[in-house]
Amino acid sequence: MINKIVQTMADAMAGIKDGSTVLIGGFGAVGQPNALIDGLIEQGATNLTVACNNAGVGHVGLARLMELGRVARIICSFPRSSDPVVFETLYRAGKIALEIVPQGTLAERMRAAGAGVPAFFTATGVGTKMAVGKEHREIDGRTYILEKSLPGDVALVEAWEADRWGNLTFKEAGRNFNPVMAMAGTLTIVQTQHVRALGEINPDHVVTPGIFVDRVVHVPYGDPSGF
Amino acid sequence: MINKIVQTMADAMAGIKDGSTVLIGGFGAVGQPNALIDGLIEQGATNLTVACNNAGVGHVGLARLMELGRVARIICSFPRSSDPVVFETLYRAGKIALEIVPQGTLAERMRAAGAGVPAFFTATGVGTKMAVGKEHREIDGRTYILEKSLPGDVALVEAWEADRWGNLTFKEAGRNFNPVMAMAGTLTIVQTQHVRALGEINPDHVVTPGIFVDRVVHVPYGDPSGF
Amino acid sequence: MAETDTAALKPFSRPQMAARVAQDIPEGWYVNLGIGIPTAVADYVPLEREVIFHSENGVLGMGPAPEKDKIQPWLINAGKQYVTLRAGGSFCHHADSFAMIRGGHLDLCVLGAFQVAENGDIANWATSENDTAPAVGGAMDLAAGAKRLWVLMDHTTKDGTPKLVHHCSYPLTAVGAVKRVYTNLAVLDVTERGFVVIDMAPGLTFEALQARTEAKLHTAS
Amino acid sequence: MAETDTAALKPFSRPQMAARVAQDIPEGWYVNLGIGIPTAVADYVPLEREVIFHSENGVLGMGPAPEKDKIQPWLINAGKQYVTLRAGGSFCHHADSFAMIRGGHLDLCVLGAFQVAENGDIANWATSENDTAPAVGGAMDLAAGAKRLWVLMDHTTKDGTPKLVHHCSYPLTAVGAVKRVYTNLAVLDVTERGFVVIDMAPGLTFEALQARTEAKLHTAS
Repeated sequence: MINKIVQTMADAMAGIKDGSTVLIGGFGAVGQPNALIDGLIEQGATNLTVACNNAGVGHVGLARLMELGRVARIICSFPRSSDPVVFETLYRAGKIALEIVPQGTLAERMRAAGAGVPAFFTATGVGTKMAVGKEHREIDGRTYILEKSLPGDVALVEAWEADRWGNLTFKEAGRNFNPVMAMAGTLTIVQTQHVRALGEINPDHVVTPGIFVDRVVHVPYGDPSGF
Repeated sequence: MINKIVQTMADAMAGIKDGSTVLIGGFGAVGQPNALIDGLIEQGATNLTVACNNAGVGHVGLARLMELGRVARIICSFPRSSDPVVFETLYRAGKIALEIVPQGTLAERMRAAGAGVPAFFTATGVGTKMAVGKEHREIDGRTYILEKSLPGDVALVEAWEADRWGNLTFKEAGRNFNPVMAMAGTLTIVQTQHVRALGEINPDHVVTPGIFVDRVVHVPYGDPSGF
Repeated sequence: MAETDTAALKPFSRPQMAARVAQDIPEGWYVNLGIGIPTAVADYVPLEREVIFHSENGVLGMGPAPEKDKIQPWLINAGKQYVTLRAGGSFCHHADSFAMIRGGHLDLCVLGAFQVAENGDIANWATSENDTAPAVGGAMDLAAGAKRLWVLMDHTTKDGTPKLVHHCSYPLTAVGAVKRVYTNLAVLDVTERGFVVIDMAPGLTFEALQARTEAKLHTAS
Repeated sequence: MAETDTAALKPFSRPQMAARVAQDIPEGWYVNLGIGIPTAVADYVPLEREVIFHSENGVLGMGPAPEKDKIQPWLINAGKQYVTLRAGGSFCHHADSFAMIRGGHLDLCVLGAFQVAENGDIANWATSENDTAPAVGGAMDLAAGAKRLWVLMDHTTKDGTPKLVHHCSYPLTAVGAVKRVYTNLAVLDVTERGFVVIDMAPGLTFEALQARTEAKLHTAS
């Protein structure tokens, strides 16, 4: 019997190596896998590259992971937040590397990684500093730049529902980067609000099929709060 | 009030021009927009390029459109079918051009068109005749070829449910190419089994949002039969 | 800068600016409103004129902000404000949401900006090449991807420096993308000739507007 | 071709070949079975050993063929046969379905073939460069994209021509992709050395197998 549901956070985090690229879902506090981030803090892997939309708030979660010196590099579209003190301090001190990526390019680079596309052309960023050093090409009269895929060694994802095969649904705007990162991660770890029996999720309504999911841990924390 | 639902097939087909590229959904008989294909036959546009998975069965639908001399070129992955007589006769007589595309490359080229990606690298077809004349590139130790997007002037799509904003769901394996073509078509025309009131389709269950849909016509024909 | 006519000048207020943009959006358009002033545009589109608002984080068909006791904690926009979803709205993931943007499916995007150049270049994400950690978000995708880009901003900075310029001095968001600019002083189309004035605040003369604008202005005729 | 040992030779039957492949698929694998003989492999994987079968047309988690009175007319596989969906199965669109294939998410694909070369090249979609309208379907995506490609085919053509060759003479489906071949005479791994025999049909000697094979065969030791 396939059972991707693990009982402890330690089991969920087992095997994450130093130097890993970790994709972290969520947009603001919505759909953000906070329990998994805390699990990663506990697990101990360091020298990480983190890809996510923001660069952490306050001194908890991703900000805490950075504050502990465990993140060597962050790839994100919007390093500012309501309280970006940890990131900004580290960044100004030269203790963390930053790669700014337009939000759509970030999503598409991860989708490409999940779909076997190693590189693609896009119009986003043409003529801007994002295009510096990138291959340019005119196609059918418009100029594009080449962007590479962004695969993750690990993806941390929050879902609304999950079953033991790893099928997932998401709640409203909690979907955001989560399904894309699930595709792009070699080891995709999910925290879910609800565990469903196999077959209980309508096959037409599955958003992330279990093929993209490796481990599921049940974290029924309720509603997100604060950004 | 936005109302994409049109009352007649003539309204659904209005404005399709000679020389158009037409994307036609379906896989076998499942999810195939037969009524729209008949509407296109009636509408009269000619010198068409058609992209779909197969090249028609018997003497109806797409095969009929070809038999009438209206299709100059077909882009597909599997020109064979249970009864491909029309295509094969035209093809041997040099009266129709054929571009064979691996099925996944076909899907990805249309998804790329819908997503603003004019070209992308893929491993599919490397070392085969599909790669002849295409740009090759080694990326991270593997060789890939460059494929261009495949946009449609028109997409013909079959849905299970639709509302007046053009939101769509699909039934089981009837989904197939339909959502991808809906994204890739400049003018996306949908035949739907069921018309739903706005808001009746759960927003978490919408598969193709109305932004990709221009016209909807109600064709409650029941279940597909025959391949 | 010429200040001779300021006694009579009545700049458009923020609500007037937002309302003016709203008035120009026809029913049926798919529209993304940038963070900041542009977000207010939605308040001036009556619900019965169905305009479908998109947010980068996978929300299509946003409605007005919820009353405080009706907040849905899983329903926010790209500005991380609570929003509502209209009947007919839907959710999708980030790659699909940006496929809408980058694939040219949005009829309109309205952004704020630091500078707009007469060729349509826009600078709206960083005010210095040396900004240590500028935040671009979805601005570059929106500016390059939407069918139309309109900018909603003050005509000058607070100290009077023009924001409609010959060439942007700030880092660009996109090149040649802006089609129209709504400021507190005027509405201008970006054309092959450059900025064409199509409306001005009450009490403002063309010459006075030009005095507040670095780029050369043109009349519509 | 050496026929000295044919009296004792008992080639594997089709069901035996399919069962042998099935036996080698562990629980939890995501598997695509090609049209034709490979499709039968699913019949030999017991339902309680959960193997998740994928079909190109957006079906993940296929179960056995339905009884005639329980056909679901919207539920077919890539071979356009009616199938069932297991609890835990799901549907997706073609681009997502091929993302599973091309993104390396399938543990295994089993295809039929015309020829397999000792370097793992596979030819399975056209028997001539002059084939007027060859049908490739998803074969190239599957061969290039799955983590493992196994081939299930007869060892020779009906007239005895070897199908395990030095170099494929037919148009290629993919280069260096095949990891294992199951034939009616043997099971062979494709290694850096070439074909390594890991099992043979009863009554067959290594020499007799080599006589039916163009490529050089190796023993496992």
